[in-house]
Amino acid sequence: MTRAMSCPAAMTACVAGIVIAATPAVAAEPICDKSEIRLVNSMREIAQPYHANLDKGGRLFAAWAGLKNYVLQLNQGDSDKQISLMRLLVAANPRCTVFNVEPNADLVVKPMVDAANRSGAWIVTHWAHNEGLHPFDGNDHWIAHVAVDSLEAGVAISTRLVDAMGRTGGVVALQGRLDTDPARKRFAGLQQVLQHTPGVTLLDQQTANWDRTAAFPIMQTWLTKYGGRIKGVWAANDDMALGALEALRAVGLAGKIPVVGVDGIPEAIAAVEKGEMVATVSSDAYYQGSIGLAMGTCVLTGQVPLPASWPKEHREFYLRLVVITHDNAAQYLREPQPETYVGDWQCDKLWSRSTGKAF
Amino acid sequence: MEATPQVDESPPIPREDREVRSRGTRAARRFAPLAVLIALLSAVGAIEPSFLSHYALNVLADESSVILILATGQTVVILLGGIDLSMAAVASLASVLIALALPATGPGGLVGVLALTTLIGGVQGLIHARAQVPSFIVTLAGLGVWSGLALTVAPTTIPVAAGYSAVGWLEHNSVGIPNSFSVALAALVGLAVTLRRLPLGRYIYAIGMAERAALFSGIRVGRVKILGFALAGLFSGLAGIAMVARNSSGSPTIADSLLLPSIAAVVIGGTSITGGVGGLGRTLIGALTITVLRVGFATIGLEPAYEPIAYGILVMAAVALTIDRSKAQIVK
Amino acid sequence: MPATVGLELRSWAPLLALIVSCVGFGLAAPGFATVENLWTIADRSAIPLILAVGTTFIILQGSIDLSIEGVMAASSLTFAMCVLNNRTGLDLGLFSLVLATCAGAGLGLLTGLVTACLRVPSFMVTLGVWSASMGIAMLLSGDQPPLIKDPMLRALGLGRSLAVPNLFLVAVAVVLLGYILQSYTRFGRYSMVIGGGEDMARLLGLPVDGYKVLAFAFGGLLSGLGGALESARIGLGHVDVGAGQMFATITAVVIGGTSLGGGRGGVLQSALGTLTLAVLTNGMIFVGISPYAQKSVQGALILLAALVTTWPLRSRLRIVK
Amino acid sequence: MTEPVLHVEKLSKSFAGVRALDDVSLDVRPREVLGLVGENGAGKSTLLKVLAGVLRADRGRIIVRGMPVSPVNVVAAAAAGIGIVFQEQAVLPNVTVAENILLGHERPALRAGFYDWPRLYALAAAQLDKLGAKISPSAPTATLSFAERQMVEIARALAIEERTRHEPIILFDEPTSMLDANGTETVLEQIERLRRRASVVFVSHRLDEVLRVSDRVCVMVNGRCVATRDRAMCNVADLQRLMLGRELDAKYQRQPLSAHGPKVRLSVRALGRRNSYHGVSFELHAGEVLGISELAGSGVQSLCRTLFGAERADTGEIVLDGRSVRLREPADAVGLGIGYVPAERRLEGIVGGFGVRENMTLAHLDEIRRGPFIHLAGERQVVKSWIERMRIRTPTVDAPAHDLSGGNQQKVVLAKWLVGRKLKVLILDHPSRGLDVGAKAELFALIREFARAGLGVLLVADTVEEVMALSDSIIVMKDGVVSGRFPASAAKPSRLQILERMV
Repeated sequence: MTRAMSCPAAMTACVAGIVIAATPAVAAEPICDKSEIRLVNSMREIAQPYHANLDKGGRLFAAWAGLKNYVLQLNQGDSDKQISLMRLLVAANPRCTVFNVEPNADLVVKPMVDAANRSGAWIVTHWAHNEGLHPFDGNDHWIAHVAVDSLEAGVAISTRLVDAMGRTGGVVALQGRLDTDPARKRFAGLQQVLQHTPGVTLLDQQTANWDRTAAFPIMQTWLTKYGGRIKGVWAANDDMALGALEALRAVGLAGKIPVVGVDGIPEAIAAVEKGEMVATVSSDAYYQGSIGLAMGTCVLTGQVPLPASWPKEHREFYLRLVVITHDNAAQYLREPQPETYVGDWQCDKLWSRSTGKAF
Repeated sequence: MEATPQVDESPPIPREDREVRSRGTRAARRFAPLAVLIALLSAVGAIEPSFLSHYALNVLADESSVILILATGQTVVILLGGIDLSMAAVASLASVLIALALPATGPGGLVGVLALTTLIGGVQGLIHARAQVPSFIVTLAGLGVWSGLALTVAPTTIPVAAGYSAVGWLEHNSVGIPNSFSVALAALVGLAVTLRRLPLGRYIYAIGMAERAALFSGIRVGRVKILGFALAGLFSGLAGIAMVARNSSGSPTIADSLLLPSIAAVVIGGTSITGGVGGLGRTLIGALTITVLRVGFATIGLEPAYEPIAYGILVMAAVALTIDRSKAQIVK
Repeated sequence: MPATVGLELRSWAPLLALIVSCVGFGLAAPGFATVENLWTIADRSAIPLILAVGTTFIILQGSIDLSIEGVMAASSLTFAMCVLNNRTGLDLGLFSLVLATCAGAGLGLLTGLVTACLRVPSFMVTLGVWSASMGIAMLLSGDQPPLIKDPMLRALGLGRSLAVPNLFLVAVAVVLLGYILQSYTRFGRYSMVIGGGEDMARLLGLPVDGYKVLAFAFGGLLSGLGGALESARIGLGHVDVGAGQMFATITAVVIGGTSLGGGRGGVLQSALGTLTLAVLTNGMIFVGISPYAQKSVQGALILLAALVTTWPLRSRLRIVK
Repeated sequence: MTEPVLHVEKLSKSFAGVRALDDVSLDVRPREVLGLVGENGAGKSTLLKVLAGVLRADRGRIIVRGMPVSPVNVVAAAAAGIGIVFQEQAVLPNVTVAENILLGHERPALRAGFYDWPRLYALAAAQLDKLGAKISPSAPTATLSFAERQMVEIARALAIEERTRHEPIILFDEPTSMLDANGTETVLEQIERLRRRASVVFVSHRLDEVLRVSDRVCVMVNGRCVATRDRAMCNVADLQRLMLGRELDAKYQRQPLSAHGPKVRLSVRALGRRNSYHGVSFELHAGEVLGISELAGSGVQSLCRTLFGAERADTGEIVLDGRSVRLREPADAVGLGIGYVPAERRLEGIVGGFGVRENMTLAHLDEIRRGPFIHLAGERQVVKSWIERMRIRTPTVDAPAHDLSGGNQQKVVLAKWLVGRKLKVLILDHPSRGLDVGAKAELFALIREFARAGLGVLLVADTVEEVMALSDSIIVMKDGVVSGRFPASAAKPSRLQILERMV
C-alpha cells in the first residue's frame, strides 16, 4: 500500500509545504530543527487492523510532513513494557521526541506522562486515563489527551441495536476486559439505552476479553441456553462481534439476528455492508495514529505556542466518533487517502474533530 | 517429581562424565551468565551508544527491579526443587490491595499487605509440603485463584487516591541509582546472606539436592519448604509495592506479564531448575539479562515484528549457554 | 492390555468429577441437560481435546510444553494464507490444513531438538518457541488478518454431521489415535518408560532423545492442527487463536490425573479432564457465574483434582517437588 | 581346556585421570560361573559396565566367541550375547513385567509396528519359565515383591538367548548386596540354574557366596586381575589376603553388660505398624549393641524408621531414658539424640552435591552457630578432627561426598551423628551394605568403639555372621514379630540357633 500512497503523499506534501509557509507566523520560537524531530507511535501490536491503521496514520503524517525519524513501539499487551520502552527511548534526544500513545491500559498514562515531564519529551495520549489526572495540571509536556467518549460509543451502537430489534426482545452482551475504561463505559452506554427501552431486556453478559476466539463459544452457549429468546447481540468491540457472528453463522442465524460492535475494523464494516452487522463505531484509527504526532510537530516547530498556554479544552477533549451503518458503510471500506486528513493536520486546525472538553 | 534412586554401588556413570566435564568447564559455567550479559550489553551499546549512558543504564536498572524482586523470591523456591507459578498473580493482587489500602492506612497498609502475601505463599507451601501436591500444581491453582480474586476485588485499575508518597520514593534516585533497584538489590543481598551463612540456607540447598538425605539428617523439610514459599509470597508482595510505585495505581493484571520472564531470569542466571544448584548472585545477572532482552531490541530500532522472534531465540540461546548441566542429567 | 494403560483406579476420580459436575449443573440450570447443550459442550471441547492429546505424551515423558499458544497462532496464519483468502492468491483447500499441521510439527521438532541436543529444560525451550512462533504469526498476519473464504473448510469448522459438530468428530479421531499410539506403539510405551525412569531407560540403551523429539513434534503437530481448525471455525487467521489454551490444556491434563512428574496417566485421562473443564466453563455460563470467579473455580479445581490423586500416596518419606 | 566364550584383553578405562581398569585381562569359559571379587574401587563394577556396553573402554579388546566386539550400549551388548543384571532399581515400576523383560527388544512382539500384547506376554512368560518364576507378565512391575523384581531383572538378561543363537553371557553386578539371606538364596539358586544354559560373571562382596557358586574366582586389585583361583583351590581367608594383602580378624569379645551398668537407654513397648510389624518390645541399654537378625519383609527396616520418626507407629510406645516420646518426623528423633544410618546410603545417607564438611555437620548445624550464623571456622575444626579420628580418606575437607568410596561415605554418615553432643541412640540399618571386607572391618571397629562410650546401638545387618560379630544381645524377627531373643546375659547363641528362629 505504501507504493499506492507515496505519489499522492508526495504531491500533497508540496501542497502542504506551501500551506504551512502561508500560515501566519505564531508567537513561538522553534524548539527543534525539523531534522531532529523524532515521532514515536506507542501501541499494543500491529496484528489487528485497528492498531495497524494507527501505525499507517502515523506513517502517513510523517511522510506528509517530510519527517524521516518515525519509531514504532509495540508492547504486545504488556503495560510494563510499554512504559519501559518509552523510558529507554528518551535516553537520547528527548526534547525533540513526540510520543503518540495508545495506552495498553489506562494505568500506563501517568508513568508515561511523568517520564515525559522528567525527560523533556512530548506526549499525546488517547482513549482514557486514571481519574483526576489532567494535562493542564502542571504536566507541561503532556501536550494533550485525545479522549474517546466510550459512553457515547456504547449509546450509539445500542440505539442502533434496539432499533434494529424493533425495540423488543432479549439481547446478550459480550464485554471487553473489565479492567479497561472503554469496556466499562461502552457497557454503561448499553445499560443507559436499555433503561429507556423497556421492551428490550438484557438476557446475559460475559466478558470475552476483546477476543474473537473467546467470544465464539460463549455465544454458542447462549444460543443453546436462550435459543429463540436472543433477538440481538451487543459486543464491546468488533472482534468479539465477529466471533459471535460466526457462532450465529454456525446455526444459520447470521444476518437474521442484529449484531453491533465498536472500532470500525474493515471486516466489521464489510459485515455491516452485507447486513450481518447493524452498526459499528469508528474513532478513526488513522486520525488517532497521526493527530498526536501532528500536535507535537506543530509545537516543536514553533507553529503553535507551548501547550502550557493552550486553553484547557484544547488539552483534553473528546474525539468525534463516526457511526457506521448500512447507509455509509461503503465509503469507509476504501483505504483513506492523506487528503482526508491533511485538513486536520494543519497547525491551526488541530482541534477540528473535537467535540468539546473531556473533563 | 519423585526422586529416582541411584542404580549401582560404583559411582554412577553419568556423574563420572559430569565430573570430567565440570572439571573442564566449572569456571566457564560460573562466568557464562555474566559473559552473556556483557555480550548483550555491548552488542546493544555498539548499535545504540546512548543505551550505555548513565541515564539509560539507570532506566535499565529501574526496569529490572520488579523482575529482580520476583526472581529473587523464585530462586529460593527453585533451589528447593519446586517452582512458584503464582508469584505474579499474587503481586497483582497485592498491587490492588495496596492501591485500595494506601489512602486509608498509609504505610501501615503496606505491612499488612506484605503479611498477607507472605501468608498466601505460606499456605501454598503448606499444601505442597503437607498434602504432598507438586508445587507446580499448587501454584498453578494459586495462579487461577489469586488472579480471579484480584479481578473480583477490583475489576479495574485502581489509581492511588492518596498516600502515594508511602511508595512513591521508590521511583526517585539516590546517589544516582533508582531506589526501586537499590531496594531490590538490598533484599537480594539480605536473602543471599541467609542462604550462605544461616543454617536455613544450608537446609534449602540440601533439600534441593537430596531431599531424602536431608529428611534423614533431621531437617524439618516440611517447615523449610513452607518457609521458602512464604518467602516467595513476601517477595511477590514487594513486587506488588514496586508496581504500585511505578504506575501510581494497582491493577488486577498488572504483573501477570512478568511471571515467565522472572522464572527465565533465574534459569538464565544458571540456577538449576531441578534445585540445589545455583544462587542469588546468578539471579541478579539473569534478571538484568532478561531486562536487556525485553527492552533492548526496541532501543536498537529492531523492526518490532521481529522482537518476539529474537526474544524467543535469544532466551533459548542464553539458557543453552548458561544452564548448569552438572546436576540435571535428566532434563525434564 | 496392560493395567498401566487402562484406566487405573485413581483415574476414576476425574470421571466422577465429570459426572458430578454434569449432574450438579443439570439440577442448577434447567437448560443445561439438553442434547443441544451436549453438542455445544462437545464443540467447545473439540480443540482442547486435540491439544490435550499432544501435551499428554510430552508430560508423560516428564517434560512440559508452554508453546501451545504460539504454535497455534503460527499454524493458524499459515492455514489462513494457504486456503482461499483475501490476502494471498492461494487456494490449496484441505492441503493447507496439512501444511499448517506440518508447520506446527516443524516448530515442535525444533523444540524437541533443542531440548534433546542442547539439554535445555523443555520449560525454557518451549517458552522461547512460544515467543518466536508468536512473532512468526505476527509477521504473517501483518496489518490485516487473512479472512478464510473457502466454504468447504468453513463448513468443516462450523458445520455438523448427523447433529455432531464436525470438529468434535475430528477430536474423537485424534483421541483414538492418541490412545492407540499410547498403548500399542513403542512411542507410547517408551514415553511411559522415559517418564518412569529416564536414567534407567538411558542405562538400558533406549533411544530416549529420539522419542523425546518425537513427542514434541507430535505435540506441535496437534497444536498446529488445533490452530488451523480454530481458524477454520472463526473464519480468519488470528494471532490470538490460542489465547489461554496453554494453561487450560495443562490444567485439563493434570485434572485428568496425568502426573507432571511423568510416567503416570494417559490420553483417556486427559480427555476426561478436558471434558470436565469444558462442562465447567459451559455450566458456569449457564449458572451465570462471573468469569473472574470462574478463574478462581478453575484454580481450586486443579488443586482438588491433584489432592484426590495424590492424597492416597501421602507418606512421611515421599518426595514431591 | 575349552575355548573361552568371552575373552577380555588388556582393557583399560580411566575417569578424570583416575585409573579404574588397568590392562585387565580375563577369560570366561562356557557354562562356567566366574566369581569377581575385590575391594571397592578395584574396578569390578567398571569392568562389568564396559562389558555390558554401559561404559566405553579407553583401550583393549573384548572378544566373544572369537569375534571382537565393542558394545556401545546395553542393547548392543545384548546383541553380542552379553547381558547384565543391575540391582533391583533397574526395573521400571510403571510398566508391565513383560515390557521390562523385553525392553528394547519388542520387535518380535510387534505386528506392523503395533504391540501384539498376547505375543509380548508369551515371549516374557517364556523367559520367566526358564527361572521357574510364577509372575504374571501383564502385572504392573510396581506390584512385585523385591525378589520378584530381581527375577524380572534376570529374565531380561536371559532374553538375550532368543536373539543370539548362542548361550548368553550374563553379568551379575552385586545382585545380593541388597538382599537378605532368603533373597540371596534365590539368586544363588538361579545362578546355579543358569549354569546349565549360560556363562555367568558374578560380582559380590560376600566371599562365601562367591566361593559357593563360582567355578573360578578372579581377584581384582587396583583395576587389574591379580589372581584367578579354582574354587577348590582357595578359601575365604586366601581371597581376603589376595584382596587386602593382609589378614583380617573378625573376632570380637563380647563384654558382660555389667561392665557398663544396666542403664536402659531405649525401651520399645508393644510397638506395631499395620501390615509391617506388631507387638515388638525390647530394651536397649547404654553401651549395648543390640543386633536384629531378620529376613527381608520382616518389617525391621520399617521398625528402625519408626524409631527414627520417619514412619508412624500405630500402636505401642517408645520410651527414651524413661520418658515416653512422640516422634512426628525424624527431626524430633534427632532432637532427642537418636541417630539413623540408613541402608540406602547414596539416596538417604549423604547429600551428593555437598562436600564432606557440609554433610558431616548437616544434622547439628545449630550446635556450631555463632549468633544466627554458621560458625564456619569452628565447623572446619570439628570436621577436621572427625576426619582424623575416623580415618576418613578424603582429599580435602570440602571434597564432594559422592567422590568418596562407599566405606568413607559410610564413615561420613556415621560421623554426622557422632558430631552431635547429646547422641544417645544410634540405629544402623544394614550399615555394611556394598562395603568390601576391609571397609566393613574398619566400620565395625568404630561401631564397637563408640558403643563402649555409652551409646546404645541398634544394629540390623545383612548376615547372621555380622550380627553375631558385633552384638551383645540379639533378637530375631520374622514376619513382623520377634521370633527369638538372645540377651547378653545368656550364653552367646550359635549361628544355627539364630537361623532356626528365622525360618
